[in-house]
Amino acid sequence: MPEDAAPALTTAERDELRRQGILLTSISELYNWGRSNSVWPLNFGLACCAIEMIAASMARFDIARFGSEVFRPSPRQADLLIVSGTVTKKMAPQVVRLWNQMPEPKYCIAMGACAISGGPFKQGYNVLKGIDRFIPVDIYIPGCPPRPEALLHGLVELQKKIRGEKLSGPGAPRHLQPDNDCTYPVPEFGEHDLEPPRNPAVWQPPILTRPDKA
Amino acid sequence: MLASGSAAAPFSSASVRPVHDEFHGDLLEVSMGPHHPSTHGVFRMMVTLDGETIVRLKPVFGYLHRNHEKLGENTTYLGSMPYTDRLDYLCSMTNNWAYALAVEKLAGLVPPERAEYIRIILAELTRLINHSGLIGFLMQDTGCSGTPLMYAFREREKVLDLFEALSGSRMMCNYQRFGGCRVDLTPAWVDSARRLVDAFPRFLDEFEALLTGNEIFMARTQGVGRLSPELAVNAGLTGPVLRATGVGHDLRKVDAYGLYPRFDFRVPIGAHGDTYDRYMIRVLEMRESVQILQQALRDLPAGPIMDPKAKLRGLRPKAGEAYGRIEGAKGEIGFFLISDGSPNPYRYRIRPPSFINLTVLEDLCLGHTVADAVIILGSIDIVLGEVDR
Amino acid sequence: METAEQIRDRLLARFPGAEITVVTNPGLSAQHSLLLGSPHARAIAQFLRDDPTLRLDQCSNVTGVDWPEKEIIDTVKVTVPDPAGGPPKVIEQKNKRLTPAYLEVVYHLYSIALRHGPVVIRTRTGNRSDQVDVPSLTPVWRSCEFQEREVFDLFGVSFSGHPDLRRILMWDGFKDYPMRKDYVDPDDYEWEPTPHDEVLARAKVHYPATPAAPEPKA
Amino acid sequence: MLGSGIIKGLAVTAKNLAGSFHDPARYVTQEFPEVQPQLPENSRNFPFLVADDGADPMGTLRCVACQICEKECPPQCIYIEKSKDKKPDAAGKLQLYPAVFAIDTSVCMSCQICVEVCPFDAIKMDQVFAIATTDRFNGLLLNREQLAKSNQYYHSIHPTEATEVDARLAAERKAAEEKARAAAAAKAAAPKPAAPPPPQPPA
Repeated sequence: MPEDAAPALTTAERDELRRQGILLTSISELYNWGRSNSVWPLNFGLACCAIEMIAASMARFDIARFGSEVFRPSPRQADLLIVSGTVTKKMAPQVVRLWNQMPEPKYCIAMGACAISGGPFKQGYNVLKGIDRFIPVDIYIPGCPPRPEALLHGLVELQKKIRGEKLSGPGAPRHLQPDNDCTYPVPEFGEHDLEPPRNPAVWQPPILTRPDKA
Repeated sequence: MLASGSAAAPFSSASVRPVHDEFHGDLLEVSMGPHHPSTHGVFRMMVTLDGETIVRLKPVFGYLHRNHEKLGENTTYLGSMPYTDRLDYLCSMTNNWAYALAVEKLAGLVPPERAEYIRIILAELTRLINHSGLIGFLMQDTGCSGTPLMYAFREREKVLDLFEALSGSRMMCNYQRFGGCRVDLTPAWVDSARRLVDAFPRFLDEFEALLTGNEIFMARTQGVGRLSPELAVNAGLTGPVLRATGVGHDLRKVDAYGLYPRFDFRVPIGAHGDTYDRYMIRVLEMRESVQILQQALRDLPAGPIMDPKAKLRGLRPKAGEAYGRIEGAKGEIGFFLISDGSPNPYRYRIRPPSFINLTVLEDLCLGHTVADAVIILGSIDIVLGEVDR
Repeated sequence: METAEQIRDRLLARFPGAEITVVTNPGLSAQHSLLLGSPHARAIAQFLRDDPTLRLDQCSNVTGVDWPEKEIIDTVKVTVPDPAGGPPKVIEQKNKRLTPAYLEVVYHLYSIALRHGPVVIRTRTGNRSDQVDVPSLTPVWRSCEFQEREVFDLFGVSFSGHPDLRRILMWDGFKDYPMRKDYVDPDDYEWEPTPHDEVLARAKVHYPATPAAPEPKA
Repeated sequence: MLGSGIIKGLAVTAKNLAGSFHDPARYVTQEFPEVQPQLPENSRNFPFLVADDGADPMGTLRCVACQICEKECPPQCIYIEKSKDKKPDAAGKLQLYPAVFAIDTSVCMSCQICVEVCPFDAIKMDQVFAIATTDRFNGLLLNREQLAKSNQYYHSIHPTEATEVDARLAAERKAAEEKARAAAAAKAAAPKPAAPPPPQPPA
């Protein structure tokens, strides 16, 4: 079926058809449906948020309901990097390396304040001010730490994002772009800071529009 | 080859065998971590192996060095309290208490009786979830994937519900204040805590039926990672790791801080100092904690929960210094504060039990295999937030 | 347990010629400490560990403290004779002086065997730049091993006699000593949504020159 | 007997497996997105600003831009700019208001110290947690308009606490009115009109 035939129907109509026993889908929808329901995270905990991540995979919150209970110890088998906790400067090169080792398509969730921006520890000399300075982040989950439910909500948001991806054209995700090489430069330890302190291809400081405080 | 330091310090060298230079070609250096599923976070061990036997092990720290001490010197006394939650993030209540105790020593505040009872209740609940969670993780390390950890987290969620109902947050409670506690217990909370505590021995029985007599578990842990009491004391070990070697040192008895002298409980001590003893000590300690909790919930007095002298903002203790310590779930957690009379501490130092307990990791692991090193590390009970701060 | 003064007297009798001073703690906790001179520090530590009445077998906590130079203004009342021959005047004279700069290492000792403590001992470096050696107490208490490495890493105190003195928390090529009071953070706050104080000052450097933004009118 | 320990352990797991079908104590899974969790009253996540009137939240913020929370916030995630003019508050007294009030939720550590130090009961803790977003800078920096929520909302999430706060505020307001009346009486008695005192946060 051509790819854009299915979107001509509304969701309600499609639900009605499904109820009547007619499964109407497009290749991309089927493909994305399959991918979004088997997102395997990397078994990778950094700090406090990792405990909530473990809690989310335990009986009470049961991340298996979303198809993501298979925490892979090896980055080669993982689809999702949950950066769960503070990324220190000493740890940042390793995180980027793990990200580079993951095969495309891959996604990154920044879980918790520290992973997003350095959070409460952002004033520290050894704390990276957000993992998005080195690798692209798909979903940001604020909270310190986010409740397991918040992580599940983030995962649902990621699934929504995956389902919305196109298979071709300029809007296609990173891994389907022809000139994509999925490696990101790994920062080196410098004498005072990481070299370079950010990856300009991934992160640019936005322009502050607020007037300065007197 | 064995860079194990000076001659004067006692080393448990029984299981160490000398490695001569001509063997160098046979040795293999392996870097375990910082991303390794069994290192309990971002811990890294540089392991030198002869075949599968460890001949050298150097821990590498700092992958979670979040500059707690620098931040503590740049923020007010009150502002450091939520940061202490994030030290040992499984035991925020005991961290809070240790910090509050140090500041109370510095500023001369005395918490009222009810507040002391509340602190004991929360600290013992923390011990329950820490020890049960630790045993779950230890089993994960032995290869018993999932089940015990899942049972432990099932109980942990019940305690976290109590913490959330009281303090508002599951893990990062930020509950203790200098001179007391933030909010009072409601009768409904006390009732649900009592129900939980009364049901907890049943869970412990089940947990023990699952694990204690398990032959595989015994084979994996008995005699593994033996530690002598002399080395344990000299290396500054505290908590269950020290008590497993047969040294009956528990700050709840020794320092008698808070109102612990009023409570009737025993301090379990081990005989062999091996991994199995470290497991058993924790099970027994949980049973004693249940005893303390039952007494505390029974005798909880009425009254205020804050020292009337205490104020929330603008604490400026007199110049001086103080070291306050309590028996946390992992060992002696202490805070050393130097005040120069300003709103921020001049020096804010955390004495992290799991960091110092790692001093002997190499001695414990020498002569064992990599698979054993994983269990030994698990039985020491580290949390990286506290190791690296 | 003996007081700090009693311990000092006993130590002076045992180690004649050692520099031992009692540092009084003015705070409410009244945990006074003993300042040990470097030459005898390790021998004294060994004595404290093995002495049967003290038996300080556990060195619980080791930490560094940075004391940079500080200007202190002492106000002294001086009686000045009047040159005109009148009655002498009492004037307030302000004497500026600099406190010496040094790094300090503080050890908290406890006895597990005798259940007492703490005995606090301190050692000091000569200054903060080139004389940063103090004797390591790791040969006496194994628990100092990692903690002294941490003090070395974060404060730059060099422990002579330490078996494995390397950086422990920061990476090996790191050049600064971040826990010192005069440490300057690396400039990595390029953009903060809610900047304050020094963060704001540092962030401003990175703001693009915005001629388009209208000047706030007074 | 060798192996009896293992069999005993397996019996425990079997008991739990069977129990999970009928025993609610053993079947603990919460079906989160379908069933929202019942959060306890004290539960907290991020701060919000209390507005007395939900219909006009910007006009009735309790916040008077005293900036205490900005100073005390440990991770420094609050940004406040005082207004240039004054607006009457609920008691009719002229007060400053925050022209800009921003909280960076990507930094906030949910410690609720801002709530504790606020002398005006103007900032409280919200319970919303499902705020994952794909946009860091626009999605997580909450401004005044996003932060303001009505007092009714506050009552709906923290009923006990909100009732106490309302009672306390009413008492304070009454005391202030009585004081003002007394002052007015004194002023009427005194010949010289005194300048109105500047608004001070109550100690």
